[in-house]
Amino acid sequence: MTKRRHIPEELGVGVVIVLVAAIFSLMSPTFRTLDNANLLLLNGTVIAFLAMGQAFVLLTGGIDLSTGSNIALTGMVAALTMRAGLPWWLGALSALAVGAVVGAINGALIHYVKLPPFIVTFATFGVAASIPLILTGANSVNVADPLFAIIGRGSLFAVPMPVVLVAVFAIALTVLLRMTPTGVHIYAVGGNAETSRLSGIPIGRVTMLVYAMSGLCAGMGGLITTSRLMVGYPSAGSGNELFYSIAAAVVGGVSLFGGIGSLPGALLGAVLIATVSNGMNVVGVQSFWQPLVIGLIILGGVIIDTYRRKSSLSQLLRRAFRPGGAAADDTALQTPAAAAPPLEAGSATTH
Amino acid sequence: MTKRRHIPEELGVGVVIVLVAAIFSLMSPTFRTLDNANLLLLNGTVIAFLAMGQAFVLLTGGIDLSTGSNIALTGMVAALTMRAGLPWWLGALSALAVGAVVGAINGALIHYVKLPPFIVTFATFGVAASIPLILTGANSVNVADPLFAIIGRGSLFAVPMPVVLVAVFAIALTVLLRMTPTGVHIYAVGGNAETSRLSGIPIGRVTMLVYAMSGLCAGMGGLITTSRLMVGYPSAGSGNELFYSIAAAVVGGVSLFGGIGSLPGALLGAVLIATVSNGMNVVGVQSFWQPLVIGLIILGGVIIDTYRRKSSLSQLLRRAFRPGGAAADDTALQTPAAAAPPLEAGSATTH
Amino acid sequence: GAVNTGTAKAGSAASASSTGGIPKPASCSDATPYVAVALPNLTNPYYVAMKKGFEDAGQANKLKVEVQIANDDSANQLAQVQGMLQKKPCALALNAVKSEPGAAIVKAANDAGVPVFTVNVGIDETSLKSQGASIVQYLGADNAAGGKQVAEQLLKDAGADAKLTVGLVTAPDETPAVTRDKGFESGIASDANAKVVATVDGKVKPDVSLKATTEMLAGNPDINVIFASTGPAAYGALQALGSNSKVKVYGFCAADQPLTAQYPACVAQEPEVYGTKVIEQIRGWLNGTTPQAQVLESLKLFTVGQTPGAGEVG
Amino acid sequence: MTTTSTGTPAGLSVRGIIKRYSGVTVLHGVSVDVRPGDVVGLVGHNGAGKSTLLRTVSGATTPDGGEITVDGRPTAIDSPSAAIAAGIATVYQELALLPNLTVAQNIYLGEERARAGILDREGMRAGARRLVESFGLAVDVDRKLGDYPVATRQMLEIAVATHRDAKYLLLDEPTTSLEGGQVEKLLEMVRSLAADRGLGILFVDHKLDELYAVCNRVVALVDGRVRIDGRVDEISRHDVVAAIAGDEVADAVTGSGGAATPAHAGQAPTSDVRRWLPEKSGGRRLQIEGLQAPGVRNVSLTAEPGRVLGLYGLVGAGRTEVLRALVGLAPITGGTVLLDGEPYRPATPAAAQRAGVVYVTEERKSDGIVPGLNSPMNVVLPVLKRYRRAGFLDRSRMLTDADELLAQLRVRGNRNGPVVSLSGGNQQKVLLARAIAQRPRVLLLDEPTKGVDLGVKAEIHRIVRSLAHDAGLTVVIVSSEEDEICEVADDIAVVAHGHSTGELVPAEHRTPTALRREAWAAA
Ligand SMILES: Nc1ncnc2c1ncn2[C@@H]1O[C@H](COP(=O)(O)OP(=O)(O)OP(=O)(O)O)[C@@H](O)[C@H]1O
Ligand SMILES: Nc1ncnc2c1ncn2[C@@H]1O[C@H](COP(=O)(O)OP(=O)(O)OP(=O)(O)O)[C@@H](O)[C@H]1O
Ligand SMILES: [Mg+2]
Ligand SMILES: [Mg+2]
Repeated sequence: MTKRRHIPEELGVGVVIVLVAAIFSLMSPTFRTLDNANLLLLNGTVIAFLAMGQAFVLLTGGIDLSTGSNIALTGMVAALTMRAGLPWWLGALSALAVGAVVGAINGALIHYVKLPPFIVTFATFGVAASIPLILTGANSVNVADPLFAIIGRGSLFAVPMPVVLVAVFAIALTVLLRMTPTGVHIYAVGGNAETSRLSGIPIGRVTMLVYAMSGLCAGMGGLITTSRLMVGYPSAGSGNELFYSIAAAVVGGVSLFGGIGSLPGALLGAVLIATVSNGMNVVGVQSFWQPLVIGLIILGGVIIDTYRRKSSLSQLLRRAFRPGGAAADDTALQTPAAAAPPLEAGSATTH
Repeated sequence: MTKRRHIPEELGVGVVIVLVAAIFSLMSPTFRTLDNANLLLLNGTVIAFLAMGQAFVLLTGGIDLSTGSNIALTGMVAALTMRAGLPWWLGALSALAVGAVVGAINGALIHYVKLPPFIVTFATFGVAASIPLILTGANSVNVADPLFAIIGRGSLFAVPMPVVLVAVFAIALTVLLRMTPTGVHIYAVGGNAETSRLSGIPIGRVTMLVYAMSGLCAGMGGLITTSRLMVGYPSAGSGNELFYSIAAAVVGGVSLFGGIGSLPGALLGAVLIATVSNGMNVVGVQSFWQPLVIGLIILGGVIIDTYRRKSSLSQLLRRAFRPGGAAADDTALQTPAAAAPPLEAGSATTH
Repeated sequence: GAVNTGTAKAGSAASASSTGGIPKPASCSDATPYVAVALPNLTNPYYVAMKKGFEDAGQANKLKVEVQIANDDSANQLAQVQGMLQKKPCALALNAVKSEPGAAIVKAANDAGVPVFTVNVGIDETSLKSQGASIVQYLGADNAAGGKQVAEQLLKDAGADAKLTVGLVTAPDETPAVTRDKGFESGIASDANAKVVATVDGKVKPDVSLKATTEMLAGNPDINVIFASTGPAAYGALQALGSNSKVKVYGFCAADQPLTAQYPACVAQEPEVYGTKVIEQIRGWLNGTTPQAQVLESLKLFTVGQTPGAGEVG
Repeated sequence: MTTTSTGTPAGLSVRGIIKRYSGVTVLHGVSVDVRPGDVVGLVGHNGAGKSTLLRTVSGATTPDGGEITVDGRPTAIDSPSAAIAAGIATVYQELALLPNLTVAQNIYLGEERARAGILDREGMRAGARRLVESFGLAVDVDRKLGDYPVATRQMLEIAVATHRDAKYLLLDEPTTSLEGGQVEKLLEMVRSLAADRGLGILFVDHKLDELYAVCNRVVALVDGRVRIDGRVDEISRHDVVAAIAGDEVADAVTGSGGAATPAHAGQAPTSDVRRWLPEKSGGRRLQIEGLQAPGVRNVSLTAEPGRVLGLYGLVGAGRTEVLRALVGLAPITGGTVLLDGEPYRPATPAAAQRAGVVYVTEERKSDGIVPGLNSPMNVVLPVLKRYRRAGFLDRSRMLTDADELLAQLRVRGNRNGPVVSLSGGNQQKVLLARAIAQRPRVLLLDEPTKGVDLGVKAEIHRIVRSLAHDAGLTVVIVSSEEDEICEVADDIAVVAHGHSTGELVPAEHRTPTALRREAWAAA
């Protein structure tokens, strides 16, 4: 046990990513080019941002459904601000501010009015989807300031700017989560909100913070989408973004019940999803097959990861060859709820 | 306490429905016609079926994301079966069987392979969405047997057949949930899976059952959709159905954390959503505003309901006028997770 | 009896009188008759323009136009139309979400005795027949011709036997998009050196198209032409190309996008005009003319240097 | 008497606290004073309102009336942080640390040390290590709290509370599930905190021996009212017990003095749970040879029908693990178990249940109660089949039966509300009722009287003995209270470090001190 702890829990998803990437590489030589790696990451950045935000919320035991339509809202805010003649960085800042405010409103309603997160964020999802439509009559708004392109199309040492931004945010937020009291409080609230309250943790502030953070991340998603297309349009983020972001976090080991998981895990989950999407388009998988393939790969990935967590490889093999051994009868014992990943999953998150 | 228990918990949503309906009636004379009432219920039936299935799953602490695309799959199965020359009732039965099997697979993966429900049903969501596309090359399939229309277009004593079907299912499933050992087991598994196991409850079977039930309900949704349109088409159920079904259950007091809620509650939640959708269309709310309006009405409804549960009206008023009174300090104390509705919710479920 | 199987042909609505086989609801004689309009979505600028056409023409033609948006869901569209039928419209203008499921919507309107004018998305003939439903008119772009038109322009630009390696950014589950693809493919069939090597789903959304295009190009570096079968796809595909990319984008026009060397030609529909024309057809019918069963609008070709104007989109 | 500079008496003064839950008054104006250096014992029957009183003082819940004065200043305690800020630290009855965090993180929860916003992890780890060492706990502060057994968590919780810079300490049944040595260490710690550091301590406990050993005042709470409040040297134990449980129990518990005497206490309510058992019940002989399971290395035991086997051992000895393996909750990895001579190796609790082996868990919260269900439903959960008629539940019969059983175990509070709203001791009784309702032949009890009040505890002991002696069941009881083991068990075996030879403790060693020596020797 003590020895196992030094292997980071995120490794499992990492292995799955390598596996999937290897298969795609075999199928297509272009897949394994550096350019494609950059592209893969670039196309994964929006999901990655959302997944980071979602991870914060999930860690406290909540959920944020508003994150997809917040992309449209914030992107539109940026485009409108610039159309009003303000410089690009002010446009970007106001988008981020709006994103964070939407999140903070979510958090406030959830904590102070004691409503289920699902309902609150479902409502803000609707509101955030409507506002851009109402403001522009469903029209797109061209970005006026060409410098705004730096966010989505720029690059730093040949690395696409959105990827750089994800990295910067990932580091900052991981530090926040692992090295500050607030980070501990987030895990504590997700572990047991009542206990946290009794320990004097300001759970209201923590709740507001995580949702605001998720809103901020959605704002980054909105900026990247808008900057890559150089147009703010009201249906941005209305596709699979929301689901994929939650799935990425869960694939990366974040429990939907709170208290367990890590940011690098969620990020790796996002990379897995990006790899699969990219790989399928690069290899040329028929679009009808894509939902099926992505579903199965994610399922397979989680199965591999689950077994890796539960047992060492040798145990796995032994089990596989033991006659009539029920798959996982005894390993399940320690799981508090059938749905939560095994307890140990959390161990990497807290030090 | 003892007296309060005789007021069913579902009343709150009922009151909200009446309120919303009253407002729409004032705004539009067509809204208050009997024909429109029938139409409202008719258009709410698919969400109602999904919400019932979802309620089963949520009660055990799970979630079923596959329910929307299962509509497309089952509807397509029905259409294809009939195209193959089989009579309409065989088409219907095979659709239901496929729906239930998809659910059972979900349940089996969740219980026996110990995967998070979110991931498993996300994967089957993809698979169930792909299969109809692949089978038909994204084409729609006309229903060959005209008698099939009875499911979606028929009526019984002037009540639309789908509404009758919802009523029949609602009664049967409520009986199952309240009056049989299985029903108690479902609540127990959601309340505390470990304890349930210790008490000898076959949690594997319970898990399979609830997902199969959700699949069956999705099958009913698929049949109604297909029969109303008389065509099986691969994008059926890909709209708001999934979200609305979960929202309906949650609005109706079903906790996302399991163990708390009731079927009539989920049904009323579905009726609320149907009322709002229908009302907005009949009154002619601009489509841009619709997500916003539905979000706010649901939010408002849940706020009213939450306060009704927490305190009598007089307490509510007192609290409103008490200077600087923090909304609800200790009422939240006993709730295991911040998101769950207050405790008393449990009492309605157990008698 | 108690059970109605829902299969019976509904008796024509009592209030409807008929002129030339087309039912005419009583509400048509109102001062400003109510016309119900059902559109699939507003995420595509195409329908935003069409909606404007309907609404403005409604004012001009003294018709009370109400537009409802189905959010790309056929079942939802049926529900919306049934809701509007409650208000006894004089006519229904329908741009169905999907071709076959649209037949049930037509059927619902038929049963209520309301005439149906379809626009842009045709209703599948077999579906109509099997449900015993009928429409008054179809008005819309000639999608197949549009695709072919682009192909011809492409061959004109590149030469009749140029080596063309084409990638499609399309929406395989949208009938009009598939029709355009077929038109395009038949157009380039004359060039033996042209072939389609990849097809990706842009979901009629610019961001999805952007991603899908980048990945298609990564997988097929030899692609030199992209055919984008919808406006949003064209926009996303264009953004996916670097400024020094050799790839050229042809297709259906992205809104407000000037045509350049990299984006040499596109064809545009005029959805706003379609909306206006449908209303005018209805007004004409009310005034006594018999509507044609099919009105096919040709597409407008744009080439380098031009910019599609307001309301001219793919 | 100590006074503050303003002349008002220093101390925590609770005046006229009223608390209602959905219209039912739980506390009817309770007043208690805790002065610095005082240890005030708070006793009362299950559901008397002790925990509720503590929760109002700790800010966990807001009272409906009354006021709290801290060192002469009226203090509004409207949240836990307000109480912490006022210098009040609390150990709650239900375990309240977070299993998903490390021990060190738990210790500093809510008052993390940080430098420039960044956690001082090394500092906290060192502090945490010092703290656990001072309590003599062999705990790795970097491991998840969830990895440690209940008793360790209980000790940690106390450690955490004392470590906070508090002036007042509220302890709600801190000694449950601690073994004798640890109890003594804790009591010593309490004494020293009061005497040396001048803390005022409010100490809830059902065990009068412990209270009288450490308190200088005792307050008895009965049905939400203070019945007795005075100095320990002025109030006899008999008075306290009589106030709480009635004179008969008082005579039985305190009359004869020697704990080893199997006093047939609590004659008054002649509850007879035997009628719940099948006609010809009878137990089964349980022979365990070299048992191996997670946390169990080599345990051999024999439990006979008609007898109560007590398992004694130090905390973490692996007793819980033995029981969990026997009931199919943990895999048996080695050794043999015979049930009436037949090999027995349950794969699931359901299989164990079919074999008549039933287990009462030590951890109420995690695998004991189903919080949202009401008490009768919690009881009948494993036996629903019995109430099935044509596929449907005969609810009325089921609920009457369950309610009757609960009444016999004297469960107080609203039985029709969710079981979590019952007091801790009453929840424990619900679990016991569930076990009895299953008509066991072998009954495995893990700390069955944890948090149960002294009146009912005697009653439970009587029931357990009667189940074995009169109904012939095989009963295995794990308890960390030497008194309890000595009183209720016919035979006693010791488990240490996952080992047990199955040798019975000789009769002359059946006293608390001798037992403890025995366990230490084995360890
Ligand atoms: N959240 C709640 N809702 C309703 N009733 C409650 C709630 N919490 C406590 N009660 C009731 O208040 C009464 C007092 O409970 P409390 O927990 O204070 O008792 P206690 O003296 O600590 O008992 P024990 O010795 O068993 O711990 C009980 O009848 C209990 O059922
Ligand atoms: N699932 C497990 N796998 C391996 N070891 C475990 C497991 N659960 C507990 N242990 C270890 O087994 C030992 C026995 O713990 P436990 O506290 O349950 O014993 P106990 O004698 O019942 O003590 P208590 O007085 O708390 O009842 C401890 O060292 C604990 O860390
Ligand atoms: Mg208590
Ligand atoms: Mg133990």
